[in-house]
Amino acid sequence: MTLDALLILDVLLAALLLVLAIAALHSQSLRQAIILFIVFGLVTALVWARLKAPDVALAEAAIGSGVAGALLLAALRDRRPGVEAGSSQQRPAWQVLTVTYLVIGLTLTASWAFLYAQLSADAPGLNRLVQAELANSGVANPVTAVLLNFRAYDTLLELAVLFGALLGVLALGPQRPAPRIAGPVVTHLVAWLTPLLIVTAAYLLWVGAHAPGGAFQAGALLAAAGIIVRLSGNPHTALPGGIWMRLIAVGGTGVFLLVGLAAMGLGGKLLQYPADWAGTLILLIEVFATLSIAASLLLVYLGGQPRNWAARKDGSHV
Amino acid sequence: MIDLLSAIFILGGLFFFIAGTLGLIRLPDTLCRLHAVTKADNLGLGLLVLGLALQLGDLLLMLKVLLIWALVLAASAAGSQLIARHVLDERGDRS
Amino acid sequence: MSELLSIAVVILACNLVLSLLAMLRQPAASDRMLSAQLLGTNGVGLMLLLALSQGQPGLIDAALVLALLAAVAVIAFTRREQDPQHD
Amino acid sequence: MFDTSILYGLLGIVLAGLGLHAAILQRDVLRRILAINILGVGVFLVFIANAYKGPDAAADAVPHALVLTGIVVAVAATALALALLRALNAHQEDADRE
Repeated sequence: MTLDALLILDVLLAALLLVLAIAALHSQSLRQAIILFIVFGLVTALVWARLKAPDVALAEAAIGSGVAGALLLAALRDRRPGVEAGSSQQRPAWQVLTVTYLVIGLTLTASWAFLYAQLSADAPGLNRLVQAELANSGVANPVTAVLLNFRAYDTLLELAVLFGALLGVLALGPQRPAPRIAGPVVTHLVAWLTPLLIVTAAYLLWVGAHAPGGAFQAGALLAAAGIIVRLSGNPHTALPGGIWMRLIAVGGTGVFLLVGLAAMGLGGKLLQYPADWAGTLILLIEVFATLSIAASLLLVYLGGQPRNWAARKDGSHV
Repeated sequence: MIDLLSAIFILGGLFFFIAGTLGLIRLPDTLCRLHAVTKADNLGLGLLVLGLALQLGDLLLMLKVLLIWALVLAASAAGSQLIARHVLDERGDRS
Repeated sequence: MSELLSIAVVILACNLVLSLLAMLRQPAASDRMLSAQLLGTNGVGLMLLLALSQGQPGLIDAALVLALLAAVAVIAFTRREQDPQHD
Repeated sequence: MFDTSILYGLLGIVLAGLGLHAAILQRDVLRRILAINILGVGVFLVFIANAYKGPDAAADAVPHALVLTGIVVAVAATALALALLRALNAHQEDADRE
């Protein structure tokens, strides 16, 4: 692409993001604020694509605008009718405001300057290290290599954070009431969209080893499949029984940790895989992480414990 | 030859995209806009996809791109039906 | 060809801005959903154009995901309108 | 491309500022959650803008991986916040009834 065209594109995308953010934050109706936020996610995905971050663009398209949008719309639905809060603002003391702005401005500017110095072409950036070690990582996609091999600690803890959020949501009580059974249009749309989502999730999981994709994107798509089945209100669908769902949800963190400990037992450090096995182990971890992310996102979308978890006393269906 | 064909398709696609947006701005009524916008947009994306598919040179990628168009078509058909019903519901409440 | 793709990217981005302005002018919720749908289609087109013009085939997958999630969003938008059934 | 990094980096800082502004000043909790999400996108933008190395070079993979992690953590936090909000609303409804 020519440079002029790129520059115009950059300015247009930046303007879009800015206008959408302001409109979403200050829209009078909350429903419209959420619609604007979902469009904001779409434009963000385009910005990631423009900045050559296809992995992030995929994740943003699936999680940022998709699952987060569905979550927010569900939260909007269970508000009390009549409580439509406009965009009203508080007026705190100006000292508080000044200090807050100074802190955020300084922090962000400093971190940006730091990153800029670190990552600019002359500095011995981390990217060279990644490229040099990529052949030993077991995968060919550098982002997957960083996530599941070089910085596997981060990803393990990230799964633990997701799991912690899930525990928090489950502790808050039963799930939201189910939506009413949908009409024929939605039912048919869901009927062919669900298998397509599942197939695409499997494809992204597999392709993540050498091209953009991976466990997060795949997990988010699987969760989206669950969410639309839930939204269709079909009474013949249900989640796996309580114990299986729990096992799936904990599986991502669990298998990751077991593999890490096994690597330790074989003489390495925690999460230091043997080089020959790295590809297989990463795929194993990713499969369980995908299922676990999907289960967790779906459970937090339900907003609490599924109904069939409570019906345990009679021992009928656990 | 293929370049020329794909250029024609891409430019045609852009034309319909712009037509759709103009429709969104100019037409007076939600149902009119729905009628015009969804048709123009899907045609625009279809032509764009055809033009781009000719440039890909890989059968699997071509099929994937065509699948994207089919998906958008089906989703927007269902979506416009749902939006139209929503509009009619709103009108029914008011009258 | 790359010239044409660059021009197409810029035109489609302009179209995106115009649709957004049209969307912000319309207050009704159904109009906003319609505009969001238009913006989604536009976004899929732009993503595909970026995939070719930047030579990143991975972005085709991103366009596929956007198309799938646009359908999910349509369901999520419209299902919200009905009252929840208390069970 | 340095201009591009600077443009998007500044945009990220502005978005984070806008998000923080709304997160502090809005009354409605759901709007605050929305604002914190926009703040997060601003921070991600700073990272990705710095990873960008021009139209012809591959971008740096490490910030991409960090942002991917960040997106998942952000959605987990959003979900927990929304569940807390629902519990809060139910609590207030009970309080109103008495």
